Amino acid sequence: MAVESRYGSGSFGLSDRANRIRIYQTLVVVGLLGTIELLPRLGLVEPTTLIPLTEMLSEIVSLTVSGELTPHIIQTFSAIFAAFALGIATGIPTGVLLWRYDSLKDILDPYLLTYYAIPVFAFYPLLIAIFGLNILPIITIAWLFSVVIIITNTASGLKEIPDIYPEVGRNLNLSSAQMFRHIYLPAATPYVFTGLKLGFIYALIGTVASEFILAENGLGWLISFSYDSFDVQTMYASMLFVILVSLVVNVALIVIERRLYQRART
Amino acid sequence: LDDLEQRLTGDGGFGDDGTFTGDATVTHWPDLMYNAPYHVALENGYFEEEGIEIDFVGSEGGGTTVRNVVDGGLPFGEVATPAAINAYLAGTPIVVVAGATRTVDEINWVAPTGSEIESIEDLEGGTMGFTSAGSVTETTAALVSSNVDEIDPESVEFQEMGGVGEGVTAVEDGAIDAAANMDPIYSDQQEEEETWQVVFWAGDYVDRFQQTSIIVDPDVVEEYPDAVETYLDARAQGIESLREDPEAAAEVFSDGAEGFSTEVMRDAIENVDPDEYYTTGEFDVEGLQNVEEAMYATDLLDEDEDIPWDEIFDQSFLDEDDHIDFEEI
Amino acid sequence: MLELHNLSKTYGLNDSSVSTVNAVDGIDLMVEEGEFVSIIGPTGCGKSTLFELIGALIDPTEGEVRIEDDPVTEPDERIGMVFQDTSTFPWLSVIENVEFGLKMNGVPKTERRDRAREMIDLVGLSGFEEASPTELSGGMNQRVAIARTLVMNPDIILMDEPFGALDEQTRLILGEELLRIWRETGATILFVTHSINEAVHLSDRIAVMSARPGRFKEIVENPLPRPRTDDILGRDEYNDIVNRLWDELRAESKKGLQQKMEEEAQEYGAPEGA
Amino acid sequence: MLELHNLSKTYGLNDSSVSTVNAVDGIDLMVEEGEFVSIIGPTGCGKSTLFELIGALIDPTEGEVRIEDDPVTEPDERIGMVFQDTSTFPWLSVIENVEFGLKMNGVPKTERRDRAREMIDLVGLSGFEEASPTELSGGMNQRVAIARTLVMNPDIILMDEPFGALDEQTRLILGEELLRIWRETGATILFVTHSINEAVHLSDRIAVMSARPGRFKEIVENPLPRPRTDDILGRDEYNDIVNRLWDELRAESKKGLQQKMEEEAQEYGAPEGA
Amino acid sequence: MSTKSQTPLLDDRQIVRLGRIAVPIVILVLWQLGAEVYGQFALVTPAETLETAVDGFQDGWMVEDLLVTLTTLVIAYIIAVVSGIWVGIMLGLNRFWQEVFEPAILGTYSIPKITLFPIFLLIFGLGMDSMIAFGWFHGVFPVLILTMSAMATIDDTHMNVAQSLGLSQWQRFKEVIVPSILAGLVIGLRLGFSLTFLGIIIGEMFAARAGLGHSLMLYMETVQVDRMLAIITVLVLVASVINAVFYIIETRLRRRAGSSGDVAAM
Ligand SMILES: Nc1ncnc2c1ncn2[C@@H]1O[C@H](COP(=O)(O)OP(=O)(O)OP(=O)(O)O)[C@@H](O)[C@H]1O
Ligand SMILES: Nc1ncnc2c1ncn2[C@@H]1O[C@H](COP(=O)(O)OP(=O)(O)OP(=O)(O)O)[C@@H](O)[C@H]1O
Ligand SMILES: [Mg+2]
Ligand SMILES: [Mg+2]
Repeated sequence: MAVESRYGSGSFGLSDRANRIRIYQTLVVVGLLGTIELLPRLGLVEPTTLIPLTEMLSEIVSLTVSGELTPHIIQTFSAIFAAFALGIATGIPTGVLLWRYDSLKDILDPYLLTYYAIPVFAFYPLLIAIFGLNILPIITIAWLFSVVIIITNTASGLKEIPDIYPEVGRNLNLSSAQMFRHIYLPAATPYVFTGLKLGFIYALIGTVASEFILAENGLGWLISFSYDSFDVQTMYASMLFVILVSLVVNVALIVIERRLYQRART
Repeated sequence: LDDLEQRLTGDGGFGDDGTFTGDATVTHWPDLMYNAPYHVALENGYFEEEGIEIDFVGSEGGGTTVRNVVDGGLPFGEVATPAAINAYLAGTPIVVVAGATRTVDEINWVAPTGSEIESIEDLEGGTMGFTSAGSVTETTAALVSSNVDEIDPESVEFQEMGGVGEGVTAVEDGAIDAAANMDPIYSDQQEEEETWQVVFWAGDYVDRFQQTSIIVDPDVVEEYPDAVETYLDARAQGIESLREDPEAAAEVFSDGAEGFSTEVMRDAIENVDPDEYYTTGEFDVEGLQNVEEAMYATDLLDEDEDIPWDEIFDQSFLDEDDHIDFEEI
Repeated sequence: MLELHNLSKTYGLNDSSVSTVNAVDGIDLMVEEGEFVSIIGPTGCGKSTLFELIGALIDPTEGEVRIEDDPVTEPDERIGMVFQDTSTFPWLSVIENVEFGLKMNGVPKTERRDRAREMIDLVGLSGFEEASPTELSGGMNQRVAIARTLVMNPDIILMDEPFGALDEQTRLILGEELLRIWRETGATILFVTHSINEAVHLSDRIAVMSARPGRFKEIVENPLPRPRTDDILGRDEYNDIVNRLWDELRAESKKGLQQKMEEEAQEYGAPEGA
Repeated sequence: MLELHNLSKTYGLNDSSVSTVNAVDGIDLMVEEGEFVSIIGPTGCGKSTLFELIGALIDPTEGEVRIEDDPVTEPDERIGMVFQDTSTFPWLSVIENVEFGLKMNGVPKTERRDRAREMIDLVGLSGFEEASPTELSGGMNQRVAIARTLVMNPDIILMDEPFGALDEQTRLILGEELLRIWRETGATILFVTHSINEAVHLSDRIAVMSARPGRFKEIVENPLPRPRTDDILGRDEYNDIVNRLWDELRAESKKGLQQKMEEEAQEYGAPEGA
Repeated sequence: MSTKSQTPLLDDRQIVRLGRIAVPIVILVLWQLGAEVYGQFALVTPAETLETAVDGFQDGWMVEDLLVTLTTLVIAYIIAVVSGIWVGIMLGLNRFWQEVFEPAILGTYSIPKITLFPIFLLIFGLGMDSMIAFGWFHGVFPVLILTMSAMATIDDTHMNVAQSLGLSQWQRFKEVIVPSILAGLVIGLRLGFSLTFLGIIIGEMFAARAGLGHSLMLYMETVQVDRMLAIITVLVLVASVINAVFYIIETRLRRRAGSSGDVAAM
């Protein structure tokens, strides 16, 4: 622990420090955005390489108004949410299994660890052969991307629960259902949530990335298609759109996560 | 221009009298039919004779190849004609200096051997798969359906499959009635056993189609016109050699390509008829007309948009006799 | 009345090929209603095991536990437990923690709120009802845990080193509060501690456990009168009983420490001369 | 001789507009060579801060530290420190931990091995040389930390609640060993503890610190003769001094606890009636 | 905690060992079945794949691509590791700047980075430079983030010990900081490797002149399923072997350092 964190609390006027941090953070962001705006404006880079930020934004607006973005947004987010829902439905039970059965976890551990080194995108043609050219192959890839992080976080989240909590439950003679609902579940929630957070981000990355390389529609495809067809405006607009969406989602998830951890911190 | 030299210093550079060292790209290098002349020219030393030391780098089809030429700093590329036009219209600095292939004779639609779908008539009310949006199989399908008399094209459903492999798997499973295929993939799949029966060849309904053309960096056109000359020359020699001795060309092609045997390449070359398929540079009026029509049909061009042929195409590297009048298109 | 008859526990009997640990061996004890009994003993002698047996969290290898002559075979609501480690649920607020057991037993909301508030008051935490345990110090958390146990109105409370993690002064202050609460509720308390002072300060009787296997080496009556104010510290009876307990414990503690070092040495792989 | 002159520390002076904490205020002390001085005081009164000042880990706001009349302004090899928390390096074996300081000072391998072995022997850990600290109990880890300090041959050893995390019996046993080591090495020892018994058991003098800002409220001479065997516990002088220290400390402890609860309450956001 | 049967036929260790062997066998069996069901244009059998892979090494077509990819990987990874550790330590040493930059770093980490690939192409051109830059961009974040968070786990007391023993800056770095953060660092290095690898493969699949990802796309297009699977197999093998090495190092370190701080694995 760094010195501040040991004594980190309201009584040492952290709010002032927090303000300074916020000021610097703003400066960093403004500097970055300003650079993107000014480089093409001042003619320091070609307009075919980079367009000013404001143009990207107005392009986003016009793409949205004209409805051009809509089908891609629907496509991409259907895939993300479907994959994520599938990830939760399969990942959490599997995580619970791994937690209940130590040997199963020991068996799978090394495989789970190397899992993310596998280029799952390469299975796309196979998935098309299986499911046909529709949204399912993308959902499958995004699911493959997100499920394992959900599994491992669920398993380790449950494992992290201090023995003492179930013991309190046993002293109160709780039924197994009560035990799960009122002890294991809330105790593991913050850790499991971290898994879900990452799972969602991975589903997003998996979806956009496979659209980018392989698919024929979706936001990822729109970026790569407009790149290929020299439509730099649309390319930057859709890129910025994807980035903004993932940042917003990420911030929302982090805020929820912080809350949960604050409650669980012991 | 500094930029150009800088980009080229890594890979080589241009000399006087048309000699140069560098990379170029051909769409779908090294496997598909567009590539055969280059393999032959490389193998027979036509490039070397012209003082050209060249390496070809691969790229996927469509706009990607044009992108590769521009972002890859490549002086030359053979790319899909619609993609080149499209790129130019989007403001990309390229010049189309020559035609490359002018038919779609390597493309066909197949059904499993023994199935009831034996000819285009049988597709009435059926489903036909093409590979992907904007691909040559899509544009060809559109042209075929506008030329076909045997059936009502309105009754045929067109379905995007994602690729040749996905299409043929789907047609095997019976999910669609006919799948787009193309040489040498088709000949390869036919080699060991008669897997497919051809429902129709695209060439039977589309006579000419300027599939690919050669694009060049405008700076190169400006500064090193000789290099363009020698490059086109070497390629043309490759085509002539291929036409003269398809047998030998097949062997060279199979060596250069990845994973296709000499027999397969021989069949494939035979299927496309090299005299018709390849051009030694000249453009084809009907072929370009079809390109334009296909671009309207697939929404690559808006209704009210015209192609400024004169701006995009530069015939100055072709023989006077071969020049066409763009007004005719 | 709480009775322990020949209570014994050997760990690892069921796992074939794993060496067994005889943690608790033949414990007999009778505790009167409203009595405060402390248990002291060296580390690892089986104090927590004994409590888990009494609370029926684990099954005895031999012997039995009886309350008012009923054998206790599964967790019984007449017994409440306060654990050594922080055991408040961080995902609940203070008041939710305190009313947790009531809620699980289906007590209606308003009733349980009232009872919880009363207990929070009793342990001196009024005003902190809505706080999260994570915002409170260790001592305050233990008060919450005690309130959570008290609210169930147990006849018997087992407290396993509830102040173990706190410093001596805080312990003393909380101990005094515990005595007050004990008087007000009239519960029977069994109390594990490492601190002789604490045991003497609080209890009617003090059981000294031997090093493993844990047996009662001696049960000492505490002659000090109640209420015990600060001035007991100087009295001769105080010094006598402290010294007597020290004597009992010293040998066992050395033995316990020895056992522990040996176990560690074994685990580490038999160092030569330890 | 170690002298502290008007030693003071206020935290947070440099961070503009941040509220400051006056942790240690005007400490004066003279410690003779070979003396054993304990410091007791309520939580948060500045004991650790005082030690960090003496060890020159932090700079004083005012005042100075002198050894044999030299001002000490940066960590000095004549001063060795043993910290409250486990401070052994888990990535080194026991012997590597002990010889760490020697190695950093460029002592050749064989020499430092020999000296480390000797110290490991002195703290009773022979046989555990190659063990990893993670395999050892808290008490054993503290012995390693003590050996690591002793091997540097410091004239003055500052021990900040070295046995804080251990139970009372283990503390007693380690305390006895510490006395033996102290006799053998002849070092000057400054010792922070929460336990009055421990302080009385070990020291020549005992300084009682006030609640924050930490000042020396009183420095008590310990009249008990050495060697202090178990029977001192029963003696009147023992009881007298324990009681006297208790009296001194009680008020400060309550004040310290009050301070702490206020801080917590503030953090939580001003509960109404706590 | 574990649920042990009364009279086990096999002890846990044997079950785990057998289970670990069983996992790849199960995968192979499923693969074989899949090949039979989905036909030669979607999936070829493991045996055929192996044969093609062997041929790839004898014939050389695989070797060339593998060399290109590995060279890119090694260069990108080294740059990612060096820069990630350096920045991670610098920010880890200074709480203030860490807090200023943390949101930006975590935010960038969570966006689908592939969408930014066109920018790399626009800046670095189509070639190895782009692949290296993009691989670096993928891999540097986990290294940086885990180094930074490992820095926060350095025990203050350990730093105090170092100070009281009068260690120099360099000695403190070498003897205390490095060993303290090693466990987290190695996890960062592993994740960084996986992501650099993934980034390069994705990049090559999208646009490259050569490399395994590039050929993968080529063989996808020309329906050479055997070669496609051979490449996937080689990719998985390369990733697994390197990850296995990391796994072993991590297990060792964890054993050595006790169960000190399970740094959240992503
Ligand atoms: N579940 C278990 N399985 C096997 N052995 C156990 C188990 N629980 C405790 N033990 C062993 O039984 C002995 C007694 O443990 P117990 O926790 O009851 O001691 P304790 O007196 O409470 O110790 P402390 O004072 O350290 O809390 C110890 O040697 C311990 O290692
Ligand atoms: N680096 C720091 N910055 C600001 N305040 C600090 C810092 N270190 C300590 N303090 C504050 O100074 C006061 C004294 O702290 P110190 O750690 O010296 O107390 P202590 O007597 O050792 O307490 P304990 O008995 O709990 O170990 C406390 O109020 C603490 O919060
Ligand atoms: Mg216990
Ligand atoms: Mg302290």
